[in-house]
Amino acid sequence: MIPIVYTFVFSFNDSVKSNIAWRGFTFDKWLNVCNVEGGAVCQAFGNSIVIGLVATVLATTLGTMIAIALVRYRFRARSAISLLLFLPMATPEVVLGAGLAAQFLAVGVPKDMVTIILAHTMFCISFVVVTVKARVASLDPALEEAGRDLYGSPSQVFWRVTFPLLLPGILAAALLSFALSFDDFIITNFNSGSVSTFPKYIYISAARGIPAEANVIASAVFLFAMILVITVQVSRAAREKRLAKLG
Amino acid sequence: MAMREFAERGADLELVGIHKRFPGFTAIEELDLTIPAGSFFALLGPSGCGKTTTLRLVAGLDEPTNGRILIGGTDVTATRSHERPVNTVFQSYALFPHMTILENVAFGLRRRRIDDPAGKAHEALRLVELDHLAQRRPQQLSGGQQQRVALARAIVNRPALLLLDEPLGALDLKLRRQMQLELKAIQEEVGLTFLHVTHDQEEAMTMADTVAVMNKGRIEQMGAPEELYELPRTAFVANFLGQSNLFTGDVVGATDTAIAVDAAGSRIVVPAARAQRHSGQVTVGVRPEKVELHREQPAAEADRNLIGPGVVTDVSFSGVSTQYLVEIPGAGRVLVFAQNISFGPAAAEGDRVWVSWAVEHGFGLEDTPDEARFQADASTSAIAAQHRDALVAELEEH
Amino acid sequence: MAMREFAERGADLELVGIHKRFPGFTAIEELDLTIPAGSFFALLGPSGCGKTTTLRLVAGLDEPTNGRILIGGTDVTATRSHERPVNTVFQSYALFPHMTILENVAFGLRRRRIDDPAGKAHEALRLVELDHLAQRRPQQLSGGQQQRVALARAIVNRPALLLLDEPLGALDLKLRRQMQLELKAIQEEVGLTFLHVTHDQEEAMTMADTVAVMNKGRIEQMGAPEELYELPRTAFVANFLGQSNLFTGDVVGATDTAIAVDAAGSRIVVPAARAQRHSGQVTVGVRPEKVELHREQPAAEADRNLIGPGVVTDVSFSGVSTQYLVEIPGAGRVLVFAQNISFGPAAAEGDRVWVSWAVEHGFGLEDTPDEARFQADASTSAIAAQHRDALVAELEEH
Amino acid sequence: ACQSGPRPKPTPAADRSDGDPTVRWANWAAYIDEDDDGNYPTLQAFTEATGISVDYQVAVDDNNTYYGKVKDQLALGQDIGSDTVCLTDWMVARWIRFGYTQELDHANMPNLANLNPALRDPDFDPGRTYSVPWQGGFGGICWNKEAIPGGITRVSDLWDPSLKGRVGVLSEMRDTMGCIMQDLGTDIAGDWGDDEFTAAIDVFREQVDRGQVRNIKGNAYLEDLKSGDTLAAICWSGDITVINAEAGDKWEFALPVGGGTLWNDNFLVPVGSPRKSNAERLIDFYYQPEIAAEVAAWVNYITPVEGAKEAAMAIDPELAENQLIFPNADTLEQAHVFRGLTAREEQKYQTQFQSILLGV
Amino acid sequence: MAFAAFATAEAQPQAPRKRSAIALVLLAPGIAYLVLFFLTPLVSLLLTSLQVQSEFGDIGEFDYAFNWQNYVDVVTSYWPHILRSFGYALVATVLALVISYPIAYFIGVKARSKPLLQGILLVLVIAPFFISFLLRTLAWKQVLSDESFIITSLKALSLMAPDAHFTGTPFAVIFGLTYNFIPFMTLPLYTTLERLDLRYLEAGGDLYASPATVFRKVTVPLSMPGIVAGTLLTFIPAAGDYVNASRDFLGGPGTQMMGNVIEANFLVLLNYPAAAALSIILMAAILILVGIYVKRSGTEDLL
Ligand SMILES: Nc1ncnc2c1ncn2[C@@H]1O[C@H](COP(=O)(O)OP(=O)(O)OP(=O)(O)O)[C@@H](O)[C@H]1O
Ligand SMILES: Nc1ncnc2c1ncn2[C@@H]1O[C@H](COP(=O)(O)OP(=O)(O)OP(=O)(O)O)[C@@H](O)[C@H]1O
Ligand SMILES: NCCCCNCCCN
Ligand SMILES: [Mg+2]
Ligand SMILES: [Mg+2]
Repeated sequence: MIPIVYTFVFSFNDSVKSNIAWRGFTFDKWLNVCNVEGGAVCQAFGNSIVIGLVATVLATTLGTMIAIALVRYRFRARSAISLLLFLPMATPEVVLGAGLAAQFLAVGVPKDMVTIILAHTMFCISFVVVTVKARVASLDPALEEAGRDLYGSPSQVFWRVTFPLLLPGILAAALLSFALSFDDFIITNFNSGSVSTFPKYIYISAARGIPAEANVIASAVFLFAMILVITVQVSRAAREKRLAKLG
Repeated sequence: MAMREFAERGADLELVGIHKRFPGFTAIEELDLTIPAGSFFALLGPSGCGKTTTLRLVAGLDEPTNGRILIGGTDVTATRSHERPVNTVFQSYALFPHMTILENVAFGLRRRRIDDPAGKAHEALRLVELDHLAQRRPQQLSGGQQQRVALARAIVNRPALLLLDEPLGALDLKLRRQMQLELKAIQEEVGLTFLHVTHDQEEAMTMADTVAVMNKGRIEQMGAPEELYELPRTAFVANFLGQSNLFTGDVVGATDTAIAVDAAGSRIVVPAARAQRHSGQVTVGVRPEKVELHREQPAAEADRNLIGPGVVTDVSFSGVSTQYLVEIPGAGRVLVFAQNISFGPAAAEGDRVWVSWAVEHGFGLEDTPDEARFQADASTSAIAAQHRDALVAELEEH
Repeated sequence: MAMREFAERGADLELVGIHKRFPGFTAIEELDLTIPAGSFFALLGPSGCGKTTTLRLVAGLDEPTNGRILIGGTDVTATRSHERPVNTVFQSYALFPHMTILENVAFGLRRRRIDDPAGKAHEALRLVELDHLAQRRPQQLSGGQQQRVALARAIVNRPALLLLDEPLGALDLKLRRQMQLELKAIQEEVGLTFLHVTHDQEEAMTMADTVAVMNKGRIEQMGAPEELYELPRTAFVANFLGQSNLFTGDVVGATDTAIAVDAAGSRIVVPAARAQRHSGQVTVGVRPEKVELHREQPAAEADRNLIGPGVVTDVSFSGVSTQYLVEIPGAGRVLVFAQNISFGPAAAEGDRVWVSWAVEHGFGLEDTPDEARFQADASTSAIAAQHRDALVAELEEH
Repeated sequence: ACQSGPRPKPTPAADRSDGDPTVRWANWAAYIDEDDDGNYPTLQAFTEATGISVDYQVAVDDNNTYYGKVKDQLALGQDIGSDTVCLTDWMVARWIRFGYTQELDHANMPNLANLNPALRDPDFDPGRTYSVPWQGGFGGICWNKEAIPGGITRVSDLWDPSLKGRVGVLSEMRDTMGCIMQDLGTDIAGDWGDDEFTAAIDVFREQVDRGQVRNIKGNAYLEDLKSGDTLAAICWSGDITVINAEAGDKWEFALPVGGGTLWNDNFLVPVGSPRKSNAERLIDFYYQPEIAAEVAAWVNYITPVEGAKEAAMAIDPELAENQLIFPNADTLEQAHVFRGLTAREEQKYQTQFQSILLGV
Repeated sequence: MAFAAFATAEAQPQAPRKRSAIALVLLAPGIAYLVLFFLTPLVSLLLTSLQVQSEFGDIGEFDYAFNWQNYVDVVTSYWPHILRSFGYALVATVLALVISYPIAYFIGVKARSKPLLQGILLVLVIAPFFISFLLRTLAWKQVLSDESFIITSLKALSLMAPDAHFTGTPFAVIFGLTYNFIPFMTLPLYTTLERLDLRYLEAGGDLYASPATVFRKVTVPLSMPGIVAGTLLTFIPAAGDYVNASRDFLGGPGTQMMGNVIEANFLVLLNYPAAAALSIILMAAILILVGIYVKRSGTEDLL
């Protein structure tokens, strides 16, 4: 908690360059986040968001498909595939980042947003598979059968029964992917070329003092996430209460 | 297509030479079965004997390895599940957790684009007395309520053939009896064909027109409930459908009307018409409620079998009747039920008693005596578990 | 301490003024109960009536809001669970999934450092016929097998007091009867005190020395099984323990030995000794197996109640007996059981019949008539569900 | 990481400066004039004068790590996100060898006439075809005046037990090793070899091993000084003025008795930059003596621009006397340039040096 | 929520399905992706690790070869880092486990009846996810720098030697690793503990086990899947981390880990074969350790 509070408090520091010593309270940093260094913080932040979103969509789609296949079908290469899925999780980020960087270099792919997205998607897939797999496995096949028994065609059964039931798992996987992507530094550092991301921005500016604007952004993300989670939490409690009353 | 309509009447179901093999395990050996339209057919059998498998084949959720399935005379073996005029009440209910009760019940109607699905769903819910819970979700209902929703969800489609997989298993006795009456009423009213799977023999016998007893993937015996109860053909049926006293011995005399069996010194006469085999070593039996207990040796009568004396080893009061266990040297244990019309037990533990029953109540089994052991525990479920292990091992080798 | 030893004999259990309130819901109203050492006590009641709660209090898994618990004369109200000489067979088995069957059974022995835990565990497993599965894990057993392991795990500790929470619920009829015999044998052999919770009335009646019927957190009636069955004091007991035909009317005549009730025109006589109330509006009843069916109007007899004529509306064959539902104008529906001693039904649907029973078999309830409705569905489980919702709401406000 | 053998040189990007009045400049921390609001006055002046807006990136912390970040793109001839970068001589030499820089058009840089003649023909870039000096400076020692009122005079003073765990050194091998070698009496500009280097490495390793040295960093060493984690360090001359201005007058810089290092950082235009002529205009702008003086007044580094001293006089005569900005011969005598290394030597000495950074 | 990610799939026996073309369609894109962007790089990393320096090449130029000597070289030069990485990661994992278990137990078991409290506590646990971990680490560095309030007061109270410091020490690096990975430990623990059936604990008590014995014999074994998942999710990234140990963050020259060595070789020394060889060693070592661990804890089906 301390670092979070620290980050939050220092987002109001009236600092000039590096944000180390407390120099007075100001709202300026919050009001003018994007005005320092030609908006470098905001641009990095924007990049991180875009990368996170695209990588999340890709990884969630691919991972969900794999998860369904793994649970629902039996095939020869099952254990090989399981290993292939476990390996990225067991591989330290430096190795992943360095390996992929070397590969892009060898093939002559320029490093930019695309390479970052490709890299992030890669390491998110495994996490998605694990998350969604648990959900698929706990999905009672009888429900789909009931759907078929009640005159649902295969596609109707998928969209009206299977998918809604998997949705919480898929959403959890997507959220996790986004969090992993958004906060990734090591792999990004190897594969980003000159594209800046929020963690990369912080890493680089760590060498010369992080501007308070970074604290502003981090605090804002934090507050946003907290408000979101708490709203969801409270509204769910309220809904349950309503339902309980109904009963 | 016809599917867009409610069934106006039930359809015949015909299973021809059905065989179902799972990798490493044969669940159904060879099944031939005809269920006439509009009848209430009960499939009875111990756990793991293949009841659910049979229903799944009929519903199109699994494919038979061999054999054909005809509904209303049409071969549906290759027809996919959602195109068969069949609905199932699943053993596990399988209610959609993400839909309200009403949406669950209306699901099938909507798939077939039937008019006013909500109205019809409400009507079906009223039938099972759950309309007031229409807006809840399945998780918010008790087990018994869920089961009734599952029933409503199937019935609302008025399928030509309704498959019920232990639809009342979760209900307490009281509610169970009530639902049985309602099911029966629905079936008779609409004239649908019901194929009802249960392991509750009393339920099967009170509800069905025809009962089939299944064992290890085969139908052991099939017929009207009374017929099956009165004249079981195998030890399995004799003991699965109610309880029986069985005696094994050689046929020592046979006339046109009766055979006499010597069971370790006791002579037991069985009507020839009620005995499946008339010579060699045979097993004969009688139901416990047909047996009378005597505190003094009664006079021998020609039309009664009398054995004893023996000792009462256990007396237990079960409300409606009292059950006596009599140990008779040679003949083994004999169970006697006596309806509690008067107070107090007719005999006490340790009493010396004789037992007798009218010859006309005896029956003779088809089994050869070495088959005639009913093994309670090494039942199909244990065997199935073993087979499943073998199957998993086999799969993993690939 | 004494815990290191096997109990040599059962211990008395005494509950004094027990009251258990969960936030927002009172599960046990006021419970006083003494179970003498060495007896087999059955607690019977509908779902949600507080049976499990009672056991949990005795086991020390929950604390009573008020009242004291004494085991073998010692007040254990403040003693922690693992220090009480009590073991429980949990309704949900609660077998440790990470241990083998053997380890599960030996767990309690090891905790108390009893000699040769494995040997004793094997012995207990042999008792429940599962020794061959000692090395499996709980997940690899069927429900019935798991239940037997749970039994073995408790019994092996020879606790002074054994609590059984529906220990046989998952077994099929056959196995259930067998386990009942074994449980009874174990209890008698070791002389332990058993507190057995069940909702199976037949089980309660056949096994227990004393049966208590619980309803909504109170004990409605308690006594020997026959006594309870023969002389239920409330409509709840009359209908929960078996079925009853109940008639309500005013007492129109009373002598020293009997009262006469006018039930919508039918005069029903009940022995005064068997009636709880002797004046005003009362409810009287008779068990269906005590009732006789007549196809022709029998001559009136002084010591028999006779009502009719009525019409048979349903006949159902249940194997051992046949059940007739007779609709008698004024008196309502009367249920009659007739043991199937001869073939074929004694009456058919639509037949005009009379019913009669010996005056000595009737009983009179304590309930005032407006209590005398047994509501099958608006039972405690529904009430409990409502209360739970209220509780959740209450919790969230804090 | 997989190319084998000598690689083909990448082709420079086409210049799109005309339609695109921007320029991106990657530079070290504390290396340009900056006001209290975080604005860069000379850059603002440049933009006013030329209409070219500048994206000033504080992206270089250390020559090696910066190179590590951009090398793959350079090898592919891609845009590294900067149109001009200031790097130290030896690193500039490597870029030129590998063809990672664009040839500069001197016609676009008339003010280059002001370039100090001594810097016109370095051996790695005769005639300044590919690079133009930005600032020069000294590597020396600095200390926290409050914590060490007596000050320090030589590199070995850093090894005083009272400073245990509070000493910082630079991750630039040439500065750190250069200072230590000179402390041991080696002429770093001369013809030294493995023995001399190893002797210095041994000293260095000992100090790291015994925990004397707290940290080894690039330009980020300033953060440690500011946070108080280090009290004395091997540092770069001008930086101390900058942090004194920023965080109170707490520190002091000196050339060590054994001798400091002398170096130049140079502008270059990376191959992938499409804005070479904008970069050239930027370079040219800073070759105006007044501008150079204004920068010098801030950063306190040695300016390569002739006439800046005179211009400085106009601003502040004291400035013109500052030996760190306008060193006289005596001062220059106390500092030396680290001799050039072959690729093999570079690899060998860097590996030894890094092994200490990595704590082997 | 994201924590479901760490839920371990319950082994639910499912009817095995026949092979199907659908499976192929579902698998193909994802697997192809992993082969392309994970497996191929891994193979080329392997090839790189065997390269030799070009005869007359400039810095950073190498030729393909089969030079396994690279492995010997890196192990000889960097064995302390290899040990240090695993040592730090191990200590951090154990610390994280010790800290996280009570937290997860409280949220998952004790707070079960209070959903709102449970939700809020969970949010606090995942809160760090929403502030960049670099910023958090830097914040620690600031908060615990020598001149910081905390350190100066510790020194004033003589709880810390006057010349001692925090940043740059192994303690600081392990502290950072532990702090940064606590959510990764807590969440999987929480997901298993949340589903822990309390009736097992009651059964333990009923069978004469004291609360401590119940914890040891029942709770811990039953939460094993969570423990394994949590320790893996902590240990693996911790062993490969280079941010905490970085000299710009909490580390110093004496605390550099394998990640830092790999980074230095890749980015500073331009010694790609050494970097690749180290990567392969790191990965292989982790796989072997994980394999042994998972085998011994009997949770293979987790993978
Ligand atoms: N997919 C399968 N693969 C292998 N064996 C199977 C499969 N499905 C079912 N079986 C086996 O087939 C046998 C019949 O199963 P089925 O489900 O039909 O039993 P059941 O009669 O419905 O039993 P219950 O009364 O317990 O529901 C069982 O032994 C079961 O183990
Ligand atoms: N922790 C609790 N908080 C609130 N109410 C509870 C709690 N535990 C039990 N109850 C309520 O107390 C009542 C008695 O529950 P109990 O478990 O004793 O029933 P039971 O007689 O064992 O029922 P069953 O036959 O279904 O097992 C129920 O209505 C139940 O909802
Ligand atoms: N703050 C600016 C520091 C510039 C240092 N340049 C690198 C010199 C390497 N010898
Ligand atoms: Mg079944
Ligand atoms: Mg209960």
